[in-house]
Amino acid sequence: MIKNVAVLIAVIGLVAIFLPIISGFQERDELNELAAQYVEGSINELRVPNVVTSVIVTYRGLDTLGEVTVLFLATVGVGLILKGKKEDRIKISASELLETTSSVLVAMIMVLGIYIFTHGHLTPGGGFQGGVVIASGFLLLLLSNVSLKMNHSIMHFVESLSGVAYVAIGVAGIVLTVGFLNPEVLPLGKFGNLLSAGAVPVIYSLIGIKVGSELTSILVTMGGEK
Amino acid sequence: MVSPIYILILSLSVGFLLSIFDRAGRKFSLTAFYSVLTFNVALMGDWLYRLAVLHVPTFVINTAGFNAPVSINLELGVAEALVLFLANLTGLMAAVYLFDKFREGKVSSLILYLLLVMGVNGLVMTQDIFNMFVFLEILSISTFALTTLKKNLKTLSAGFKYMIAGGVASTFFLLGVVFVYYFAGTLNLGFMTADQFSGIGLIALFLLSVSLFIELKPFPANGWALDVYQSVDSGIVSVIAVVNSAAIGFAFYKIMPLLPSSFLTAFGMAGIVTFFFSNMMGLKQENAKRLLGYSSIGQMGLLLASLVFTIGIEPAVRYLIIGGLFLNHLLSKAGLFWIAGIVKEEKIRNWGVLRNNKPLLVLFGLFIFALSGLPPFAGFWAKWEFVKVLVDSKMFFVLGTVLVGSLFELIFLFRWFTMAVKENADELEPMASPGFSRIFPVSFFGILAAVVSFGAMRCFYGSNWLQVLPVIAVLFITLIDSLPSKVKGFISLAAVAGYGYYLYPLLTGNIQLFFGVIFIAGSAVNLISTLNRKNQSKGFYGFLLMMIFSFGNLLIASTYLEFFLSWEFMTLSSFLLILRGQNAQRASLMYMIFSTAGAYLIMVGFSFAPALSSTAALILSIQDVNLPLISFIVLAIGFMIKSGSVGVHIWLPEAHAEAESDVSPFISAILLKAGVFGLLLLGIAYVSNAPSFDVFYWVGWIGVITAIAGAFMASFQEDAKKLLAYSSMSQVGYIVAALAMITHLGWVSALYLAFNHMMFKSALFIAVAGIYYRTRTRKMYEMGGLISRMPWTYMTVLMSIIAVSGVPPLSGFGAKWLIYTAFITKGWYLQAGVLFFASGVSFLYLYRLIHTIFLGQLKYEHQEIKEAPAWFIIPQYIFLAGIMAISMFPNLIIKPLNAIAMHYFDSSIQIDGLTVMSELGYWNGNLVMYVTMAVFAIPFIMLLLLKGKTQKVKQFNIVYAAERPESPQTTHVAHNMYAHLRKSLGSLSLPRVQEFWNSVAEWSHTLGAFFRRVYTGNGQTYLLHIILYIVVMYAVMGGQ
Amino acid sequence: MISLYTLILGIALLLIGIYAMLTRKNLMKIVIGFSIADTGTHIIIVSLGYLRGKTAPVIDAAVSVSNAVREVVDPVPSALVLTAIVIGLAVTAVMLSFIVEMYKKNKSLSIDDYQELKW
Amino acid sequence: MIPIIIIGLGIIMIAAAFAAIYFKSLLASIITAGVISLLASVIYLILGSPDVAMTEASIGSGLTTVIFLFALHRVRKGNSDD
Amino acid sequence: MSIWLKVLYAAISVSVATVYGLTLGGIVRKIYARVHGRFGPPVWQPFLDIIQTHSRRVAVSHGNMFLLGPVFRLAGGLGTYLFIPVIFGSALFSNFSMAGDLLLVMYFVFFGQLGMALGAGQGGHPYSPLGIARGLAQMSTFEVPFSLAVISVAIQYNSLNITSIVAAQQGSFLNWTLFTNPLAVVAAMISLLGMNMHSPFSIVLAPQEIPIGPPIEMNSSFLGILQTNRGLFAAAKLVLFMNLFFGGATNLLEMVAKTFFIYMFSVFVGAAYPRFRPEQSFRFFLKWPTIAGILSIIFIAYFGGTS
Repeated sequence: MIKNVAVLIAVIGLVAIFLPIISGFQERDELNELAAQYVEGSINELRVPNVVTSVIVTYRGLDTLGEVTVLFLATVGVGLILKGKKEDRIKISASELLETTSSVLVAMIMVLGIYIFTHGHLTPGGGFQGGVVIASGFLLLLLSNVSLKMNHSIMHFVESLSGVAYVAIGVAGIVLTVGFLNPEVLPLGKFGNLLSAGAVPVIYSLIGIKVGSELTSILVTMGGEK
Repeated sequence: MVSPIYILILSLSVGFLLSIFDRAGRKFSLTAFYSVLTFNVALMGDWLYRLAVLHVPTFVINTAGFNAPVSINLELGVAEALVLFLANLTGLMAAVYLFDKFREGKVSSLILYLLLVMGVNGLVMTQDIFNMFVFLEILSISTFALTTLKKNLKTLSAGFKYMIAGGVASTFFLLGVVFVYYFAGTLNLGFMTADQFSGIGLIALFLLSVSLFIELKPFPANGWALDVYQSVDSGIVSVIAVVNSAAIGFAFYKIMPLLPSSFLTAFGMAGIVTFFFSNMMGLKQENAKRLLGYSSIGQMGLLLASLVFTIGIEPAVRYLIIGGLFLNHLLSKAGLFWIAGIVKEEKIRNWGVLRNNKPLLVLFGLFIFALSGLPPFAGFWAKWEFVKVLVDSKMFFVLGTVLVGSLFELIFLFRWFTMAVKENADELEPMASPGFSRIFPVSFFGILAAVVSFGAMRCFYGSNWLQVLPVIAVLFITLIDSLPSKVKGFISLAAVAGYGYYLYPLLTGNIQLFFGVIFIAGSAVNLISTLNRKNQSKGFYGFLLMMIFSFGNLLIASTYLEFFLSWEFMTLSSFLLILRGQNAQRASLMYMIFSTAGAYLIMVGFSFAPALSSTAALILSIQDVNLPLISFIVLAIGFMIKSGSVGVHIWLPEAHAEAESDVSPFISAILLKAGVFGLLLLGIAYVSNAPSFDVFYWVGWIGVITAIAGAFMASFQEDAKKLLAYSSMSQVGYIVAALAMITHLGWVSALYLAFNHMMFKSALFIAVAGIYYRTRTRKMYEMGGLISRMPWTYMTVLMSIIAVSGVPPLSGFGAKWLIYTAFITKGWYLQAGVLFFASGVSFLYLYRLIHTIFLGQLKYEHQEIKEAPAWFIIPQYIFLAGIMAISMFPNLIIKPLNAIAMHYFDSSIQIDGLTVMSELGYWNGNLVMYVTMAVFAIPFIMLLLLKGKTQKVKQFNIVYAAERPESPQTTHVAHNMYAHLRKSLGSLSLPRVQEFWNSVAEWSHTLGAFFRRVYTGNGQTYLLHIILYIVVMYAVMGGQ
Repeated sequence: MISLYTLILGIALLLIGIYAMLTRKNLMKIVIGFSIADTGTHIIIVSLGYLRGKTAPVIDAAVSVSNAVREVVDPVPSALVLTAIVIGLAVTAVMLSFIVEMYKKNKSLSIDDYQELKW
Repeated sequence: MIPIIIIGLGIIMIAAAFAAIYFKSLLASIITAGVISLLASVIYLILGSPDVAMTEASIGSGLTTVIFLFALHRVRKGNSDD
Repeated sequence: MSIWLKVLYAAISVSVATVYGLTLGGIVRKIYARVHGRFGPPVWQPFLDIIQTHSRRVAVSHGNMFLLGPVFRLAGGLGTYLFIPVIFGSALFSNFSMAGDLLLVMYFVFFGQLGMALGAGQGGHPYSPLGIARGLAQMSTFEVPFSLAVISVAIQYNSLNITSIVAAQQGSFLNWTLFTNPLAVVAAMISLLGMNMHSPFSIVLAPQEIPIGPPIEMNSSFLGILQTNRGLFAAAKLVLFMNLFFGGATNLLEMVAKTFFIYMFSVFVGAAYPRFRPEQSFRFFLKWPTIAGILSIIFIAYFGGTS
């Protein structure tokens, strides 16, 4: 009873905290100075049409590196917490149809994923979204129990190398240009092209690969390791 | 100059690659792992050196080739470098500590650990609040996962609670971040100013700051943290408690400039509240790691409060306070958690097993002392300056809370320490000897704590080597501790002599010289009795020298801080000496608690005092200081605690009685005089600048009541040392009362009595030590008739009790004569009446002492007992010689004392030849002596001439109502000797003070037990606390 | 004023999520509550980045290069939310793995069965 | 028009949120929570954040739900073991 | 004055006082006996007792301290007496009062008591320490009103010098402390009852046929010395009281007259009241006489008294 009252007070209190924000909220009309700088910079300096991508990969690249790290930590952490055992594995009595179609489907999904992250600087979407798509492909494999062995060490290898490559490009930024994670280590190219915007697509692709492998790792660990 | 960004780069690359390395073998992954951690430490050490010593400007790292605020930038200034150096160092050491786990466990734990440390580095350096969020999450997730390094139900459920709390806190932090962005248009701290936030913008700041604050575990929204501390592996906990907290605390520090003062005050108060309640709840805690958890949380609260309340003061002092508290917490808490991991016993009661491993026990003590804010550790300096800041800014409520909280902390820490030193551990499984990887970090931090403290002291205060002599003494004796105790004893004697020789020219004032004789010469003579020690007595001489040197240093201390430093050294060393006694656990703890309470008051008193202009010794320069009234009051109470005044005396009998028998003389005869010295110091200040309120009038009454109360309690003791202890209390009551008169005669009598007391009480305690050495008992009723077996000791006791009682012709009468004359001249008539009563009562206990031990019937088991060893007899007779000398020639002492007192007052006595004359009367000690000798000789000769043949009879040959007594036990009147007096005094004889303090203790424990009930163990309730906490903080801050 | 509505929606979801965390006894439900609260937070963030009548910050047919600054919504909150979503997933995954292990040890999903540590 | 869509979506989402909390069946709760995320991605699209919408749809409603289901499966399986 | 002359005078003074004190003791026993309806011993019985005890051939001793006990006791009596000026203005009876003042005398009283207690303690008889315990406790309590009275007197005459206290009371009998500071005298006189250990405060000695308090083991010469002291000490106390409260004496006759009446006071009280139990007597001293003492101090110190 006391607890219910306390919960009520807590929730009402939270409402009281947020109420002034709602009542004082004004929809903005204009970009603030910083955002405007981003938009201008993305188009003119980095030649990246997708401003969000340029913010993610370049301007706030350190965040993204951190974010990848968080996901990596989650992978490792889940692995540490769950002692994977074979019997825990999810078994779905996959029909033959599913097995065959899934192989085809997976290939298509993979292609889609790769497309998404390579075009991250041009269109909405990018490394994360592409990575998830790839992971969902693996998920399908996992569920359909096709005989395709998901070799864990390869997974780790891909995961590690893509991460290291990401960091390496960042370091190249220090060595070759002015700062860590500067995309100008590669030529900026022409605005709107696939191979443009310096290292942005490369980084986003690496992110895509890394996120994909990490998410797959999590799925595999949660679903039951081989 | 390697950019600190490489810490992130290297950690990440190696982190990503570790699992691949691991395939090649654990050796490789471990090498890489430790290399990176070492690299971090080295890099930060290098940067710290550059920034702090070479004064290179703050290093800014812009990422992505753009300047802030467009891109994220990292900054490395002195503060960052310091925090990160220490955090990385702790990280490395904790990793070393966890070496076995890392070698055997999964590689995942290595990765998590490495990235955790990286997260800390990033969190501290980043200037971007969203980036902060990311690093916070890196930190949190790796920590969550690492809590399961030791996987069982407890760690899992604790980890889950931690995640729930952390998850919600970071959600709020994220909200805060975007709201800040919404209002400020930037995420970079360097580009925000406080005036960008007003109205609802403050809510953004509120969310940002309160969520970080929640992560810092404020009371009561911190149950999750306690569970984690209690259950999770010690190595990881040390990281959580120290490294994580440091990083998050630093993040909070970075956003502090944005916060309006009402927020800051609320946070500071919340910190204080946390500190207070955590420590109060710690009182009731029995589980070692949870206890450390309470302490950690408390320390973080204090650190936060110090961050807030030191805003605007001189930066150097601010860094000293914050840095000192932080360093102290970091080193000692990490060390203690590691030790807790090595000991493995959960209940602090079982920590006696630590005695198997002496070095570890020493380190344990070291950390406990450091954490309690004792010198020379960093916390001491920080606390001193912090108190000063609080006083200067008139935050008395905060001050009081901090001090009471500190006292609580000290109580549970020292209880724990005394348990480790004393508690019986025979039935427990002996502790396994820990491996090198576990011992090394603990030792390293122990040494670091000591070295850094010393360094800090030198740098900041520019110290005189004499001030650290007490510590040097301990170290020196530790080096030669394997020698036999006699050799060490002689070395110590030589050291004291040398110290005295060195000190002598520094004692320019008569008053210093006088106390120098009491402190140094008295100690030297008392030291002789310790030469009787047969066993190796490890540590004993170190602590003893520490204590003696700190006595001496009190005399020459030229600043408040030096005085207080020596005072605390004295407290610590005497505590350790008392603790050596066989059953001294409780006694020493009580001593420490009261002493510390007194020390806090002294600290506060000095903090109120105006700055000193002179560089002379404090005791000489204090007369030019205009102390405020509050200083007088708190200092008086502080010093009276040390001198065992009534009401705060309950430590005294226990400490005297339970200390080793050759330590008790030091405590009674010399240590109590330190309190007197303090009061005298205060008195001198009073003479020249008396405050409006007559403090010393009340001090005088307290002294008088102490005298009578002590005398009564002494009369009812069965334990010889307790009797002497209460007698000391009573005698010091006289001294205090006499001092409090602030008159010439009063001071002469006080000093006279102090000197006299030093001699006769030393002699008595050493005599009792000799008796205890032979009989192995302190219970007086178990003795009797020892006069025939120990005549030399009897003689000492006889002479001493005559000197105590004030019966002419010995020196005691001089004291009585002076004191009553002084009282009557002063006009304190009723006080004088009470003192008369006290001196009457003192006959009761004196007679009891001598009768029950030496007279009456000899016990069977003592029939063959020998005289006490010469080492006990020699100092007794040295003191007796002193007593006889000043009895025969009182001018030997009256004249110098007259001169001392004349420095402050006009003389009120005349010395005409051998006669001392006061306004009221006169006294010729010399003539009295001769007359007494004569009147003694006459009956004696008469008796010898008149009496018939003397027939010595057997023990039981007495006139006993037709019966012949069978055993000495039934015939010796000793037990409860003054039953009738106790009966007639009724309620007056009840131990009310004891009861009062017991109930204080009980109440604080009960309150602690009550408040800790908020920690129900239910993760959901903890979450509710967090939400309610946020709501309440909002209400508090909104209300202001 | 659509962003006001979504802001309110976000706050409502946040509160519902927290309410669930405070009242549901089932560990899984608590995590579900957390994830709802997370979603709410993300909606709040995106709402704050919305500019009246503006479009996505992607230069394509709908947005001219020269006038982009006046035509797009704030890209920063979007970028932040992207990060936040991934982090949210990571936290959820770790929480769930805790639950799995806790269940293994104690065979209960009720949070009331996990309070052996207290005081 | 757009405000009405948003209000409609909002009402559905809030209802779904309550449903997710109060459903007896964990499976239903998890699925409902996934639906909330899916609807949220629609909102993101409306608010001009297609990147976020994609991410929310794939991660929030997709992967998260799958992970929940995996965890639920493990717990269920453990349950049937007794 | 040469020191030897001084010693000679002192010896005379002591002899007179001893004889006087013993005689008083004899008178008291006579009075008690008469009050009880007996004939009682002759007045010179104390002298006989002393001779008798000293003439014992064997002295049973329990040790050196036992032997010294009576010595201490008598030394205490002697010392106390010797530091009191007996007759105002008389060189013969001024004793060694130049060595110290009233405080010295008060503390010298303890000398003998302590020594006696020690000697008796070594006797090994349980009754001795029992008696001593009672005696010391009683002493500590009756000292309270007495010391208050002394303080009051010291304030009144602004001196602790007995001679000057006596000097201040000269002139008229109205100058006596008895009249100028009656409360102090009341307090002191009640203490005197305890000091003399007469009934009702006689539990210390617990006299039956023979005393069975502290001196129980004392025999032969030891007892003889004690008995000698009893006379001397009684005289010393009476002289002190006379000096402090009853204007002192300017000649021997006055001294004898005054001290006799002071003594008779305690004797008659003792004869009239039954014996107190120890705790009763302790409580008694700490009640009324103490209050009287405190009042006298307040009266003198804060209201100036009448002098």
